[in-house]
Amino acid sequence: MPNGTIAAHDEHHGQHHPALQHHFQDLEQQHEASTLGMWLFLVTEVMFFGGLILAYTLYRVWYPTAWALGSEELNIYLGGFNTIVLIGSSLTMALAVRAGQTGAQRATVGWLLFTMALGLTFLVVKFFEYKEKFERFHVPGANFRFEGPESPHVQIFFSLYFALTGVHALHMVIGVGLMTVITLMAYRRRFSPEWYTPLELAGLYWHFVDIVWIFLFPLLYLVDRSHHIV
Amino acid sequence: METIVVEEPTTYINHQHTVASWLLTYDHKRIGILYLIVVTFAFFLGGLFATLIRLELATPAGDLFSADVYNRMFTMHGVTMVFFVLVPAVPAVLGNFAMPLMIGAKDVAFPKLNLLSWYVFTIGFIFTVASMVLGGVDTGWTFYTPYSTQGSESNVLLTGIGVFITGFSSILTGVNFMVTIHRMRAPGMTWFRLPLFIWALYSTALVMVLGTPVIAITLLMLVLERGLHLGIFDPRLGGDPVLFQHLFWFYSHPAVYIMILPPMGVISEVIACFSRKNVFGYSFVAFSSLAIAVFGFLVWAHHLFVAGISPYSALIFSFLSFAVAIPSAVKTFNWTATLYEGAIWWKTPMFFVFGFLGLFLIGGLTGLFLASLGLDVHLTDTYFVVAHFHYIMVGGAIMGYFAGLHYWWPKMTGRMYNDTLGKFAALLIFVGFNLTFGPQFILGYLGMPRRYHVYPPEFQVLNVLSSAGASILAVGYVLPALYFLYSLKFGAKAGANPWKATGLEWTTQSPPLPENFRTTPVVTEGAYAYSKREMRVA
Amino acid sequence: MFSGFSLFPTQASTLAPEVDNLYLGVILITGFFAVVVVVCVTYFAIKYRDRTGERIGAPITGSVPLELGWSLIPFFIAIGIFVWASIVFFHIVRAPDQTLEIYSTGKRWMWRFQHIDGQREINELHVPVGRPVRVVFTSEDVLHDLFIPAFRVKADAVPGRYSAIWFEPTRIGEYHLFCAEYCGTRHSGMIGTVYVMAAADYQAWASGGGATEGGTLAQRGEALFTQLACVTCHLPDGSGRGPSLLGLYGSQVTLDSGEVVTADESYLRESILMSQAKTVKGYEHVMPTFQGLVNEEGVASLIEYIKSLQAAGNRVASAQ
Amino acid sequence: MAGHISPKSTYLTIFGALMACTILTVVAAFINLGNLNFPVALTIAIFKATLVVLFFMHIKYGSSLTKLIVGTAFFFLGIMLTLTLSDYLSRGWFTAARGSTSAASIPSITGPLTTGARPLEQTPQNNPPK
Repeated sequence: MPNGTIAAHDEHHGQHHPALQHHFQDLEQQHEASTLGMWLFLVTEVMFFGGLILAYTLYRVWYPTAWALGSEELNIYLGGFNTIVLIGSSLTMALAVRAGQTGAQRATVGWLLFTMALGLTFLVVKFFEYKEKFERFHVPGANFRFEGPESPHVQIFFSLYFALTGVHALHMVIGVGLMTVITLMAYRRRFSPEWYTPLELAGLYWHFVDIVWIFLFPLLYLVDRSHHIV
Repeated sequence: METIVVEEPTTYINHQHTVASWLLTYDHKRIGILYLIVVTFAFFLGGLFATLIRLELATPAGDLFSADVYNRMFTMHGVTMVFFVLVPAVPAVLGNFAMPLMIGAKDVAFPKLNLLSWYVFTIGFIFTVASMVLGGVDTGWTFYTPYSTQGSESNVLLTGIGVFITGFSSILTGVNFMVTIHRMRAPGMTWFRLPLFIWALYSTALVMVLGTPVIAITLLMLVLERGLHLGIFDPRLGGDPVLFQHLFWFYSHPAVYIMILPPMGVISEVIACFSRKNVFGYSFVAFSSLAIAVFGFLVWAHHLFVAGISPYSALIFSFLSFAVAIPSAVKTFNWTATLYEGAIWWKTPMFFVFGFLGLFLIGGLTGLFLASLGLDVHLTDTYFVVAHFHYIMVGGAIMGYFAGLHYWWPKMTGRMYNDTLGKFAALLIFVGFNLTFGPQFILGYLGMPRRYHVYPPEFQVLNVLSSAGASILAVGYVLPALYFLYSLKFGAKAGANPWKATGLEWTTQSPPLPENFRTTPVVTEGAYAYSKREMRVA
Repeated sequence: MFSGFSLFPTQASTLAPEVDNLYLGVILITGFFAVVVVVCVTYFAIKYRDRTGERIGAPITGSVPLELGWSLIPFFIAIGIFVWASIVFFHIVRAPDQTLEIYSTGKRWMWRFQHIDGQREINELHVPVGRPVRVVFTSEDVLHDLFIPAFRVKADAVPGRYSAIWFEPTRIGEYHLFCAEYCGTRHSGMIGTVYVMAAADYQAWASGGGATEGGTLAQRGEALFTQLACVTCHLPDGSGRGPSLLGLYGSQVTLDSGEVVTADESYLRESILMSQAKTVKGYEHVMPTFQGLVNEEGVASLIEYIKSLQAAGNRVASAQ
Repeated sequence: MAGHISPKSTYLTIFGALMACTILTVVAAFINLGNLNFPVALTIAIFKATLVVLFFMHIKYGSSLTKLIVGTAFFFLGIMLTLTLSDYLSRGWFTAARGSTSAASIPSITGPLTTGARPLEQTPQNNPPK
């Protein structure tokens, strides 16, 4: 190709931002690439949960009674509490990103710690919910017990309950781990209004995990509370 | 050639020498080579299984292996070839090496992620190989439930986890490529100046990003059901085994396009270069890649026509399957038209393209038989299907991979291989391939089911032909390995542009600099501007 | 070894010629395109060969009319094939009325068949020539697939529900029967033989020599119906705790969810084995599940018994 | 770096709306709406998710490419759900033809033993091995 080879961006950038990687032209390009990558990753997450949601939808259509019965066994107070906790953590996360944008370093660290605390609260509550399921033999497998009709179908409900909430909880654990790193970076003043990409990406991830729960709560806990099926 | 002692120029290969400099590299070119090594190993491993399968099937009785061993052979052949050869071959090896060069970037957008995805891929492969060493797996590469969750006594868990892990490599590569193509193009490299290989890679990356997570979650459910007795597909609880097939094929059918789209892109590159022409109907070829990627997601249940799905749903999927044939046909016609009034230079890569055209044509057209509902009932799960997908995935994808490997080998290594041997290998593969898989179409229509260890004696003639062809094919595949290795040491030095091709990757030295280009290139014209070349020369 | 060599399998059912015609038709259409492309590629490759590698091809970039032509023409041809193939498909999946029904169960690694008259066989299937036969089958363990190449029919056996194939044999003889869905170690041993017999021979075979021990399938079902005490709730006049089963088969049933379903074999099977799944409107959830108490053959006999409980006049009317 | 900075009040408003929706969805679940309970719950969840995506995740101020990507995700998720359900929901439509007769009740065994125009050949072909 007779393309001109003009040095578009080379040694004339006297001073590079320390976060700028060599293969990018400038921070703008680097930031755009990173956020685009994160959004694409979230697309894969949507499809990942989508497979489970498909199984959920199918069996809910097939076995409405079992779904109503299984859902009745879940603790609506704990589920509701966790919903509030998680939405709250989304708020604190958004505020952490905002603090990062405005360069308020102490506020960033504070909001991030708050977010982590809420995330851990969620996980602790989830742990007690799981514990209760084990004690009542609501865990699918040879020891599964369900007093009432449609025990096999209720077992499918609980299989999906554990798959959905388990994969979600795993995302929470990863999120808390991620947050630890980000908090440490914020604490070391690595972010500035010019560059806070990791903070923003962590925020996107956290909000996504929140969105998953926004769906899981009504899908699992609120199937038939008005008792029109059973 | 006279020997002039020149200082070796700095290249991505010789600027650092330690093993660590390879295993910890962020350079897309080196990562491409790393993939090449693992994929080649997997290819010969899968090929070994294939050879043993064909050896067993030379006689109707099961006299070479026990049924158990045979079942493990074809499963491991399928798993290795699909997940560790076909899916990564062109995108991860050639795409990684050539794509940033072709768009004028210094690297992919996320070099660390790129290395990570190679490690993830390799770890997944190690898991899978471990499961083979520990006795193998016998579910078929499709892992259909309930056999995989309840029936099989083989290492389903280990293999399932291996493939699950490998899926993340695909996801990361897909994300990386999409971002790179969006954000890292050189100044002036507009979408419609992109080489068609880039369009194909972009479409592939789209499929990887949208499809792979679904196989990941499906395999996770499978592993949880087998390991922890969750019951999502368990018919004893009222679960539906067909749901697994829906989820499995929602990825695995588009995965066929992960395998075939990048080789299609390679074909466009090579055919333009060795015809010295524009690809006929550039934008149609470009958009047909995207169309295939999107339509590819609408047709998965054509694998399920006899599996117990609703006949009305089958009707929808059959129609959509016919629709996806159109963009593939458009590509084939455009490639043929590209040859018209070209200046066709008969070099090895072009021979592989001729082979691709012939084999992909048969593979694509026999796909119409299987999309036809009335025929599929008889043909599905027979050797007709086996022949069809081998024509697409080996005749098409591997031929395209070899075309690309022969095309970019001088760029990757800086050395030329023996052209005569290369053409001979292409010919051997073409002949051996047709002899191996051609008879299987007839076998399939006669009703020989696939995955049969022993078979009725009236099928023997065609099976013997097939096995004979396989031995020719094996020679054809070993030959390039030999002359490639030979060329590394003894091959003639390739200049920057041995094929006199257009494209940014040919403007830099061979092998390229660690940072690809000394200065960022600026693009002023479309790909394949061969017709403007005379003016430049003059 | 060459004696059995042929390019086409025997045509032994009414469906076979239909499928074969479609096959030949698609071969002709696709063959035409294949020849066009191969001839063009070969011709161009030779005619425009440049041994130097120095020349430049003609500056042709494309042609929209050509593109439209070779997109739309194949598209319409594809639609043609689609319509033709779909018509054949519905002939394959939609059985005619008044078929001779045979129940079958796939189990690793054998096929068991039960005839209505009580005959049972393994890996062998006897059917009369010239009569539409419908095989209703399921699997006891993993996926299987009943495939009879000479009849051009095939369907997966899915545990937990019924599949069916139908065919009308046209040629007396012995044909292969294969399992076509991979099912484990001896998958390739899960094969059998279909014997197509003259109608009189079939009738003699079906009612022959003591093999019908235990009576016809419906009679066995009736015995099981009494033995499992189904009879205490499902009273014929509908006054029991369960609905009457008289004339149930093939009727529309309203469930307590308000959904209306057709009482076909799969519905009956599910109602026996997972009794709580679909309860008829107006009845309590009191029926126990019979999962584990009755095997697939028993279920088949119960279904056949329920089918025989049609109102007497009904049956005669539909037979005429 | 040109990121959009929303005022704190926006975030607090959105949080309030999300909380209100959470309460609404719980309340709605306890009211018997018949078959509408599920769609109502789903609608509220989609609304909440939209709020999070638009404001917390800044899509409202994002590039059209990002919007396209988010749209693509849900488009393909929709394809997966609808096309799969096209199978499950239409399975019940197809009921096989009815009627079963035993061999003993074959209406006529004296009629011509042919089907269509094809004469019967008595020579068995394609015999499997014995």
